[in-house]
Amino acid sequence: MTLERAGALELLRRMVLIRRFEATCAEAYGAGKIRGFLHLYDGEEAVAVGSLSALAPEDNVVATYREHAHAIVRGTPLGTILAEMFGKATGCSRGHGGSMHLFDAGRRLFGGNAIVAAGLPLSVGLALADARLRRRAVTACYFGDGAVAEGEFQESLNLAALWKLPVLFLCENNRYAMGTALSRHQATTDLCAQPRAHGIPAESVDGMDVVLVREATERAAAAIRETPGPRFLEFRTYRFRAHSMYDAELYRSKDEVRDWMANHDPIRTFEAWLRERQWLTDDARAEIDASIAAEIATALAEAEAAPLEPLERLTADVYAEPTP
Amino acid sequence: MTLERAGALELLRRMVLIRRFEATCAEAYGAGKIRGFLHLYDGEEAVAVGSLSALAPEDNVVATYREHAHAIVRGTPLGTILAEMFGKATGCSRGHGGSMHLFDAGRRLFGGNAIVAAGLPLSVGLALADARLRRRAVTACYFGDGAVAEGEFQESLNLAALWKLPVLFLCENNRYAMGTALSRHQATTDLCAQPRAHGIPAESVDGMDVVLVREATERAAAAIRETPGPRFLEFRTYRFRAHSMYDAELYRSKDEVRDWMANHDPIRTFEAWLRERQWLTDDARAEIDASIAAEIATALAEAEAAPLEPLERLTADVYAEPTP
Amino acid sequence: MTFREAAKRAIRTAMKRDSRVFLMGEDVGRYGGSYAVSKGLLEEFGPERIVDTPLSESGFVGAGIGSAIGGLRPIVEVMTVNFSLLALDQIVNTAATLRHMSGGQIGVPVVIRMATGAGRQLGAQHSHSLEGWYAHVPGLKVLTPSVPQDAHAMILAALREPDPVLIFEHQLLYNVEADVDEAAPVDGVWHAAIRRPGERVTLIAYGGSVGKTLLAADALARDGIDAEVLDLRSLRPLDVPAIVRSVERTHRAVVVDEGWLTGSFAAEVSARIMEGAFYSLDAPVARVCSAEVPIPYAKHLEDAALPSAERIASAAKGLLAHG
Amino acid sequence: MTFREAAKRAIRTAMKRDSRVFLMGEDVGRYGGSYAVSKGLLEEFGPERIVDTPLSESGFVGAGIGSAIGGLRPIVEVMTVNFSLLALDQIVNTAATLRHMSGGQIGVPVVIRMATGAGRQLGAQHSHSLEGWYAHVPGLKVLTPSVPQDAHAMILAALREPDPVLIFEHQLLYNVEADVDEAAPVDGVWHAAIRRPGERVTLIAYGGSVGKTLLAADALARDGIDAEVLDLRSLRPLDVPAIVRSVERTHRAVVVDEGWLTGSFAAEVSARIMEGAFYSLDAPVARVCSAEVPIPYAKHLEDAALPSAERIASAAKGLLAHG
Ligand SMILES: Cc1ncc(C[n+]2csc(CCOP(=O)(O)OP(=O)(O)O)c2C)c(N)n1
Ligand SMILES: Cc1ncc(C[n+]2csc(CCOP(=O)(O)OP(=O)(O)O)c2C)c(N)n1
Ligand SMILES: [Mg+2]
Ligand SMILES: [Mg+2]
Repeated sequence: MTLERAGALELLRRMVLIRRFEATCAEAYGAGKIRGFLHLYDGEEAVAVGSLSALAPEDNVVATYREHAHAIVRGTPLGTILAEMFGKATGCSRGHGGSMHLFDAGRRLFGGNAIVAAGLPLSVGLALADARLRRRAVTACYFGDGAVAEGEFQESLNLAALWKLPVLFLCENNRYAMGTALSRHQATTDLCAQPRAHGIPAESVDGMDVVLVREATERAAAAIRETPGPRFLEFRTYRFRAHSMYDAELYRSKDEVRDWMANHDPIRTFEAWLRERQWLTDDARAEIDASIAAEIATALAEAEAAPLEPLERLTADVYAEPTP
Repeated sequence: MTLERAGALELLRRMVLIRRFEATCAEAYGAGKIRGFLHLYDGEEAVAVGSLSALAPEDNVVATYREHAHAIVRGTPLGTILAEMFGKATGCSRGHGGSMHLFDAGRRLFGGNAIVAAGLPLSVGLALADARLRRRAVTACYFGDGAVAEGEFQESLNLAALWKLPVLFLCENNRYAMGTALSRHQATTDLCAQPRAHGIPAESVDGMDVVLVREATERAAAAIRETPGPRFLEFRTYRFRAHSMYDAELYRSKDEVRDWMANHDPIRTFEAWLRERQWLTDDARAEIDASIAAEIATALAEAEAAPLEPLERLTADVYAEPTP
Repeated sequence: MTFREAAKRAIRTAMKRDSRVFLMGEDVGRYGGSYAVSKGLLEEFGPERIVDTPLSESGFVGAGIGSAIGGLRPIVEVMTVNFSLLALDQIVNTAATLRHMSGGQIGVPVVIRMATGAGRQLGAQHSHSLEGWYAHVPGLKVLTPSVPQDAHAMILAALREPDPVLIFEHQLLYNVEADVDEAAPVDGVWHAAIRRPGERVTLIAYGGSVGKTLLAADALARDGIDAEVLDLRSLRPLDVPAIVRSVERTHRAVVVDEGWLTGSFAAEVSARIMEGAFYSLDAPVARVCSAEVPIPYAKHLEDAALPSAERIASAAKGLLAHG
Repeated sequence: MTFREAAKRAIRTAMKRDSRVFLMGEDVGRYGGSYAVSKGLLEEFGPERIVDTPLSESGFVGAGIGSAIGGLRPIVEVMTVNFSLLALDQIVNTAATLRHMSGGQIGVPVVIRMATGAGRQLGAQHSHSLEGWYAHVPGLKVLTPSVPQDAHAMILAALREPDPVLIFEHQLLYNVEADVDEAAPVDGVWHAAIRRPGERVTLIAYGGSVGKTLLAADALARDGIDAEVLDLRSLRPLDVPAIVRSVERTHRAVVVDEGWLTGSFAAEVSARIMEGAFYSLDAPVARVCSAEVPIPYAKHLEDAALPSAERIASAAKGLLAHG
């Protein structure tokens, strides 16, 4: 689909929303309202926004612990995402999961997974079900560069390729696995090499450019729907913030981070692209900011006001029902 | 090293010894003297003989459960191998391990491993120790084609390549993992593709030709000693017998097996090669058979006569010593 | 019919009844199953429903889990419990957690079968009895058939569950023969069964140890001691009321478990008796478990390491000597 | 000093003493260790001895094991017990078995450290307490420090062992402060320690639960109940004589364990008391464990799921109400 102005502005809006949402989370974390691990997506917005906006509602999404953006783009109400992190009963996982475990079965978001690479076999299985049940869905499987070193990565590539399953492997390569730079955890830093060794078509994409991300995803998803079999996209991106709220960032220089923020910010890049085409005015930009601020304020209020899960439900969702 | 007549005859002798030894094991299994799982090496003799004869005593060897040949070529006394399978105290693992767990620390044979692919990380570690302790040893790590599908395969390739460790990965590709043909368990049947994706030099070798196996191993080991970093060799071979003693071989045709035995027997191929060079006479061949028969008879007698591990030692080797 | 045949028939019945049911695992198809449970099923159902997998335990168990979420009803065969360690993360961190962690939105109706246990001289790496570990994990259910009837019923019962169920089939049971009523109701498998009623001592076992325990009860009977044999059948949920009821009658218990003593599931059973029937006990609960050694290959050593009818009977006699 | 600092100093001391000792694991180097235990060590010892690994738990734990066989003295840090499931095969099937399976020829002097436990709202996949599983496995030794002194001593003691030792550091302990005598002898870590002597009931705990248990004892003291607190320290070998001695004096015991109740290590302790001190018991041994639920994120739910000083004290009072 060619990108029209309205669609393009919606992409921008989502990226800005994610950026603001993450700032809100960071604040709430500082205030002690969010606890546990919190992994923010600043800098990587073009990846989730570009790729997920190229998918269909019947497609499956499997994400990592850095998945607020994926839930947002998928359409999970902001208030329920915040409520989840506040540990409230109205949270999208009833407060059981927290930041790393956002679920939304209705929107086919299958988490939020805190075990690196564990979502890959799961994705293979979701795709297997679609293939057997003759559904044309694609399973979008997100994972970081760090996951590439896990054995499950290879096992999943091989299974998906061997069985020609509709898995779209989407690597969010932000150049670091926690504090370990790609070249210090991968012998080969070309992340397309391994999928190709399994016969999987693979492409590297500038993950700071939402338009390119969207186009590449559209192409790959269309190809999968046409000819069964997995595809692999590497999105080259960068994480602007610390790995999580506990990270002193000893492993990279302030200059490096500043350079990325100054020269490769996906939001600013896309704004420039829009302005070049005269698709974005200052007014429209201000309007986006204002509506997002309002949206987040409402979500915050909802989440704050929401009730806690009653203690009687402590073990309620462990099994669907007792055994006979 | 160029292959002289004496060395060449020794290669033949070892291959024949292995073939006869495996036949002896099969008989002993039939007689109930060996129990548990028994995996025989018939058809693959050129792989162990050719590759291990190219290594040095200080090199480490890590093998699979199909490892009688490796122990034999390494020099573990036949009688202690048989005694091991008979469950005797004089067995090379005191009867604790059986056929799948032949150990010989003095000859740097680190097992015999019954978990597919589990020897790969171990090999990386042995090589790491050699690298750190500035020893020039190579770690020869044997595994089957089936192991290539396990995540530990990729993890180990990456670690060895990343850290430039002296691991020689030796894939015994006999085209089947139990009953699953290579093309039904690997999306890409070119087994060099994955190591190459990790930047590891990889080569496929006719594993039915002991001379080629030996040469390729010599080259690879020399290269590793010269320039630190792993290498990968795929030996294309074939298993003449069933996977283990329980296998009805439903997954391959009798014709296929017959063809391999008739036209690709590594022993017959090598005999022809020797005779072409006038290095092998009928007398010499008969002499080999006779001496092997005697050697095996002696080993059998030793193993039969050997005592059982006393029951008081049941838990003796669990720890080296009690905690303080 | 044999235990093996009973398991196969249950799989076949389930696959005929529901087209979403399929079997996947290493060598379940062309090879016919490493314990021949699935022999012939590939021919009957084709390769879309009898799926041979590569050696990728984490990968294909995870794929089974994903396919269950996606709407299929997989029976995943992990060849043996020994290899299930490679898939443990998927089972513990994904299958067991998803329903709760998603606030009840996502269930994982996967059935995972595997062979367990020692006794075939397969050595330390192929002789584990780790079903007790799985029974520790909330979100999982764990069944351990001891007879062909249960081999059959448990597969059908497991497939009715909306949550993950693991079935541990002791490798020495596959050739055991007994009558099987394929039409019998299957709900009972979640409850412990009295395999032999008795009055003086309760012998508690499950899976592959039930047979030995019945032999021990026979030996005790010859010595005039009337032992009850309770087969736990389900380790999770554990039928604590049945355990307590029996011990309240007999006042003595021996728990048999092929796991190593320390940290065995038998410890859990002992602790439950402590908590639920302490005041009924005339003697401390005894455990007969495996010796604390990687299971050795040599027959005499393996035999010495594992629970035996003799050790069970003598533990029972030890209790009767007290109090 | 803090527990964290104590662990770091032990590593530093060991590395200075023996050039074969090195530390490997995810983010132990540049990042400074995910719990900052190794912060600064990369600068001090360089990248050959403070080795950052890729995310390959099975691979690098197996490599650690191999390097131990090859003559090094590795300290492998698995970031948390949660991820150790991915390395379990290497630990259970290789590290634990090799000495026995090789007939005593090959030892594996590897030390594997990992963080364990819940209490930080990290959710179901990051809150496991699975040290009890490791304590089930012959061939392994398992240590669980509860105080800075032990965080220090256990690392040094583990490095003296010719066999694999696992050390489980509860993630809530790293900031705990106490005096540490770095020159003190370390052999004692293999024995249980009475952290608080008492007469009326024995409260048994280990690792991260010891602190709560001492608080419970304080609360009980305020109610006039003099409780003994026994810190197991080593789960394998388990100091059964110390447990029995204490219970023989107090006649009552509560076992505290952050694992889920069913199949908890607390079950093993209860069973040992059953077997060794049954006739001394005035009441059944009680267990205070985690609720049978994947540990939830929300604070009130997580708190409700885990053992607390209140639940421990009330279990003890329950016992004193009896007999
Ligand atoms: C199996 C496993 N090992 C270790 C961790 C701890 N951990 C959490 S995130 C992370 C880094 C992952 O990096 P990457 O995959 O690149 O994702 P990113 O955080 O950069 O988005 C690590 C090591 C984990 N969660 N799971
Ligand atoms: C992790 C693991 N999974 C499954 C098995 C069961 N198994 C034993 S051998 C084997 C086939 C291995 O094939 P391959 O690696 O090609 O070696 P080959 O037997 O052909 O020499 C299987 C599936 C095992 N031992 N370990
Ligand atoms: Mg990353
Ligand atoms: Mg093979």
